[in-house]
Amino acid sequence: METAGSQSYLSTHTSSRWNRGLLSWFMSTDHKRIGIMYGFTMFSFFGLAVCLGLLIKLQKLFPGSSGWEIIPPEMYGATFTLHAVIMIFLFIIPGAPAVLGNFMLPLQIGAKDVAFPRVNLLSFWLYCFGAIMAVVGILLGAADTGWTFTPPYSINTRSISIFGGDFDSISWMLTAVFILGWGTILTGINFIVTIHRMRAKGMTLFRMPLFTWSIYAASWIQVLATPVVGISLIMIVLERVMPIGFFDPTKGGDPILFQHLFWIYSHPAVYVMILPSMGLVSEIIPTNSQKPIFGYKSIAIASCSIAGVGYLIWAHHMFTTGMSDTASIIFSFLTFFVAIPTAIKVFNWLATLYKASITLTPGMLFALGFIFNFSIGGLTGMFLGSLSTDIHLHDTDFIVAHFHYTMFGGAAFGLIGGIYHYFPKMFGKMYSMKWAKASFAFMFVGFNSLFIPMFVLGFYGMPRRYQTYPDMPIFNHFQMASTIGSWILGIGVVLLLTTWIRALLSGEKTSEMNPWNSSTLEWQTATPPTLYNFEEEVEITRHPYDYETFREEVKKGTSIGATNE
Amino acid sequence: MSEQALPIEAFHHHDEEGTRLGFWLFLFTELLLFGAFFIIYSVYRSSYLGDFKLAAESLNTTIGTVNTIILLSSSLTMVLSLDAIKRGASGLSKTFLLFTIALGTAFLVIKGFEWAAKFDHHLFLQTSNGIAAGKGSPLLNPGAEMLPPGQVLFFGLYFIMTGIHALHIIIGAVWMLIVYAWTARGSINKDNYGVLERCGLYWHLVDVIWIFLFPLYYLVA
Amino acid sequence: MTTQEQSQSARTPIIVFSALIFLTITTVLLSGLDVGDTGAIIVAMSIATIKALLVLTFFMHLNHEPLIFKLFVALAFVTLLTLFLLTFSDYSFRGM
Amino acid sequence: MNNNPASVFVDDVDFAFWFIAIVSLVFLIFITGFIIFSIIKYNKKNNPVPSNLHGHTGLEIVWTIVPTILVMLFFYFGLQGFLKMRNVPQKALEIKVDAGMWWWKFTYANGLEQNSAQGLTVPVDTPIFLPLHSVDVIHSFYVPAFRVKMDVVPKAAGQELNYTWFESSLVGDYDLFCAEYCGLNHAQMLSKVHVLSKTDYEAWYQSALVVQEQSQAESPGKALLSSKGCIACHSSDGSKLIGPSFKGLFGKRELVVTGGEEHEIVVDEAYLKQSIMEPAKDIVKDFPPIMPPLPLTADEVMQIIEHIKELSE
Ligand code: HEA
Ligand code: HEA
Ligand code: CUA
Ligand SMILES: [Cu+2]
Repeated sequence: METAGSQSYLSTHTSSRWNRGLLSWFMSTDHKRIGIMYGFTMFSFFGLAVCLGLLIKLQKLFPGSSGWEIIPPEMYGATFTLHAVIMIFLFIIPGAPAVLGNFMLPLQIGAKDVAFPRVNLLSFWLYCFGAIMAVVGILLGAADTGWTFTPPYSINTRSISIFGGDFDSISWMLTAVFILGWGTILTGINFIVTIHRMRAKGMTLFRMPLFTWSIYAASWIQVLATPVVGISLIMIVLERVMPIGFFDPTKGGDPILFQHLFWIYSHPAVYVMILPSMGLVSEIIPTNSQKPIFGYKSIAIASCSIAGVGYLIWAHHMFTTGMSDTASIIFSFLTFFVAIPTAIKVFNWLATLYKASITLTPGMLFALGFIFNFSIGGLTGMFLGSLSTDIHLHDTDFIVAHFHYTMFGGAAFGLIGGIYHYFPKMFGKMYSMKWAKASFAFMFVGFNSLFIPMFVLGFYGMPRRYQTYPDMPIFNHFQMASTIGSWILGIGVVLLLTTWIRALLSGEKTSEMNPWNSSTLEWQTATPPTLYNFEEEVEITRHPYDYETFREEVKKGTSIGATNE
Repeated sequence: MSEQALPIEAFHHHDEEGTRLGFWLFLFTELLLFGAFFIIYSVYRSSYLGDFKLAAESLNTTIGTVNTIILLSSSLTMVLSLDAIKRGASGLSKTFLLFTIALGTAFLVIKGFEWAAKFDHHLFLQTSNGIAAGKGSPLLNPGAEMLPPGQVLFFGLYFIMTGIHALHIIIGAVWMLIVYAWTARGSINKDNYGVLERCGLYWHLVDVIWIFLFPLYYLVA
Repeated sequence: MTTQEQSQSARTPIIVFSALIFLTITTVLLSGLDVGDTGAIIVAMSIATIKALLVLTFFMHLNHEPLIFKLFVALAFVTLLTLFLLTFSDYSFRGM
Repeated sequence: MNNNPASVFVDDVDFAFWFIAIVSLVFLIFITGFIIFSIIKYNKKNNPVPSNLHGHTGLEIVWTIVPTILVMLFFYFGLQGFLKMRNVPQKALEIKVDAGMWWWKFTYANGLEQNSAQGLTVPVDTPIFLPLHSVDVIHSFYVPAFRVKMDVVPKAAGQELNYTWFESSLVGDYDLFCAEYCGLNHAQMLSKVHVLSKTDYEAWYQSALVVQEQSQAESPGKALLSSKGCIACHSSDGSKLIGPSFKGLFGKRELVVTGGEEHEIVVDEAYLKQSIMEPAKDIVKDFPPIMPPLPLTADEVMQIIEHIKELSE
């Protein structure tokens, strides 16, 4: 038997009792295995939710008068609720931190694992448990509150049980989200402690790679914001089963208060989605430009200030709810301050490209696609932060387009790019470049043609969450364009998943340690990494993106670069 | 983390300070969880000031004060227990733990009587007569005598907040029993008292939350 | 730990405890005074805050912890305070 | 911008919108252009040796300050329109708006009531003040052409209602949507705003009241069905909407579900009464259990039952 020190995490990585088969995964406390397990479960759910998105778009092909129905009205609410709950709580919030954060964060800072490996495994179990509970719950009872759970609708409505009898699917869904919340809280705690306590020698805070910085900022949001929404959701459950009415006006409550509590979490949560993806972009771009990232410190600080300001602007989702005008004005004003650190990041990425030596790897394509899509998503956020325009655009397809641009075009593109970037390191296998690039082309074109028409629809007043809509040429034409876009995007998603599956099953084996010639620490260990990540204690002596020194080190043989240069 | 121990459990942590840091982070989530309740409480207090004051009058300040003192004392015994184990006096540490558990239980018992009295006066369930769970409209049971909504909210919040607080006390007490057993077994000792320390932190946080609950429900009437 | 430190650490909790009890009784007594509604809230909450600080500093040993612990605790409380203030930017100005 | 905007808010909102749009477009074009330029000019082939730039403080300052100034302009222009929307002119004409699942009701000063199908009729060039009241869940009053939107939030007793206002200077018919998800028929909760010239409006206002009073006198039950919004879900001609049709209902045998158990009943007065007051109790098979309880007096319930009886003769 090999010594444990040199074992690959793929051979065994678990307590001695469970070292075989699936259990060796489900009982493993190894951060790398946990990351990969998250990846598989998350992308399975993503596949399901993506199909629901396709169904929604098909339904929107037909205005009310056409008589065609893909999704009957009583199922439409449940469809977009399931779509959104999966996409948000099961896919994009755990997203990059759970998959790549788990896998790469300890590697990036030279640690052997996260601070609390068993808690990490517990997070994963909570995730699985909550996920199954949510999906089954919504499916069985067609819960239809939307992902915002707005009372009093969510208190009064009784879901229509598919199999007859009483089934309180909304309470199930709420409880499931509560459980999922604890999963992410524990992950957040784990990462914060790991970053503070387990950095290798010489790895000062400002020598940490930017992905680690972004995870750090996102983790704080998870720790400090999630409990607020958790308890609010539980209160809705209590209101459904007990005669209290914190948010029910017939019992003296104020439904707007729930919206405050909900967005106190859910607005910062959008930065949980986007920050790690921004971090991934900040890794991919310097690597494929072969030069230091421009303005390292300001990007790191911008990550933290986005997280900080992100706390202060939640009520920009509530300009039309009739909260006080003073609050509207304050929140609108503060909202714009989040654009500034974001702008700083965007311009720093662009400046990194200047006088670079660019290779268009699939990871790089997705990173550049991210910049484009996210700029559109973020800039349309400006229309929504501005008071009078938000009054018009609120709850229309404009919002729907805005958040798909930020979440799909932004966060998910970043995550996909990150997976392309780290795929060879994680699995020791290489995907087909041709397929990967084709998947980007279809996804990029499809995505934009799917959601650009929805901005126009929104401007012309098409409300969201409509199963059908009045028969008007402007609506019909743009819905049609958008639906056709969804098919192109669909092909892209299919290509994407098949590229990965093909690579896993029959991809070319590689043990090359640093295929993209990256200067950060995670590439300086075996492919795939061994059980303890690093065979020897590592010591960091330079800035993570100092490519000049890196090239010298490669020449001297103290660092490992790409072998096929 | 310099040791080259092979089984993966081996480097599961001797980093006491890191573990403590993580535990503090966990405590923050508890703090914000109750924070959400405090926000709800303040909002409704500001819009139903009169009702809140009336309702608060039915709570017994003496009982509240006694319970506060009990909880503070239990915090003291907890500190002393930790102090004792640090000095190697595990017998003394166990005694103080028992005191803490006893005080926690006393708190719960008193709270229980207080709750029971409130139930007897139907301060909570009065509004529920005949209303289907959560879906009701007052129109459906016009006969029922209704408390004004502000008072219903007050008691709703009172029961939920003190209820969740009590749940924390129960969890703390169970945890202390486990700690007691481990101390008896010797696995918590002079050199390894992290579990006791964290249990103490948790207990004190529950105390801190009560420090705010107490004036809000019993005093500012 | 030296012996002297030990005896000190056994004495501090009792002093702190006495202070806590004293503050509890004070706040109960003060609640009888008529200082208006906001006055009452301010008095009660200030005393509660002092008590909480005592527990945090001495019972929870924040005074012996490294700086980072104190920063974290401050961050958590500042966050909570911000949530309060911003929520009340709505509720204090309703119907104006 | 328009010579004759549909409402007084259109110019402000559209100005803010296009201002942000143009600034955004400039940035987007610059960003995209720069990316494409870099890919071509600085790709590995054309520029094999990368430079070693770490940062530039001057640039950092520029791209902190320029966006700050721009976003403050965004804020300012948005605020302008918003302040107008929130300040109702003194002499506005008040029309009460009620919303419920899934109907609108507009009540005028003289007691005239209009339902979703009839729509909200208003005079041109007159500020209209709309207090918004919901009987069940949150809805949202949205007239895209006017750039007007405000949630219709159910309020606890004693709390102030939400409100909005508008003034239209263009005669015509405009779509009115419910913009907040409110369940099954959210997408059907539509109505129209009819903007009439002042003289047309006066004429309509008088005659509509007469028509309403006549129909009320003829059949108070029927008028109630329309004013309480029942007809949004129950037809009177036998066609199936969300709920059972009233036609031929009285005396009919129905299969109902009570707490999961199916059983057959005959529709009589007691059953109808219960179905109106406690809609969740017995649900006719194959219909969704979604009817909200409505605030009706005992008299009103009797009038409705009378009308249902008439429809079954
Ligand atoms: C990943 C997710 C994500 C991200 C990152 C964002 C980012 C932002 N969002 Fe978005 N948002 C959502 C997800 C996200 N959002 C979701 C899910 C909803 C709807 C929820 C629901 O109702 O279901 C929503 C809704 C939403 C609303 C409420 C709309 C309504 O319902 O009425 C608002 C209002 O202000 C808003 C604003 C913003 C702003 C200002 C940003 C900013 O962070 C954007 C900052 C970025 C940029 C500004 C672009 C980059 C910068 C440049 C290119 C430089 C040049 C820039 C300038 C000169 C300004 N968002
Ligand atoms: C990360 C988050 C995320 C992602 C990735 C997506 C992805 C998609 N979403 Fe989603 N969406 C949300 C989050 C997300 N959504 C949220 C939060 C809401 C709000 C819900 C609410 O209001 O509560 C929402 C709501 C929402 C709506 C609004 C519903 C309404 O208001 O009525 C629509 C409508 O167009 C939509 C469409 C889509 C589409 C077409 C995709 C596309 O990405 C899907 C692309 C995939 C395909 C098109 C299918 C792939 C095809 C196959 C696997 C099979 C093979 C098929 C072919 C070859 C054609 N979504
Ligand atoms: Cu009413 Cu949507
Ligand atoms: Cu937001």
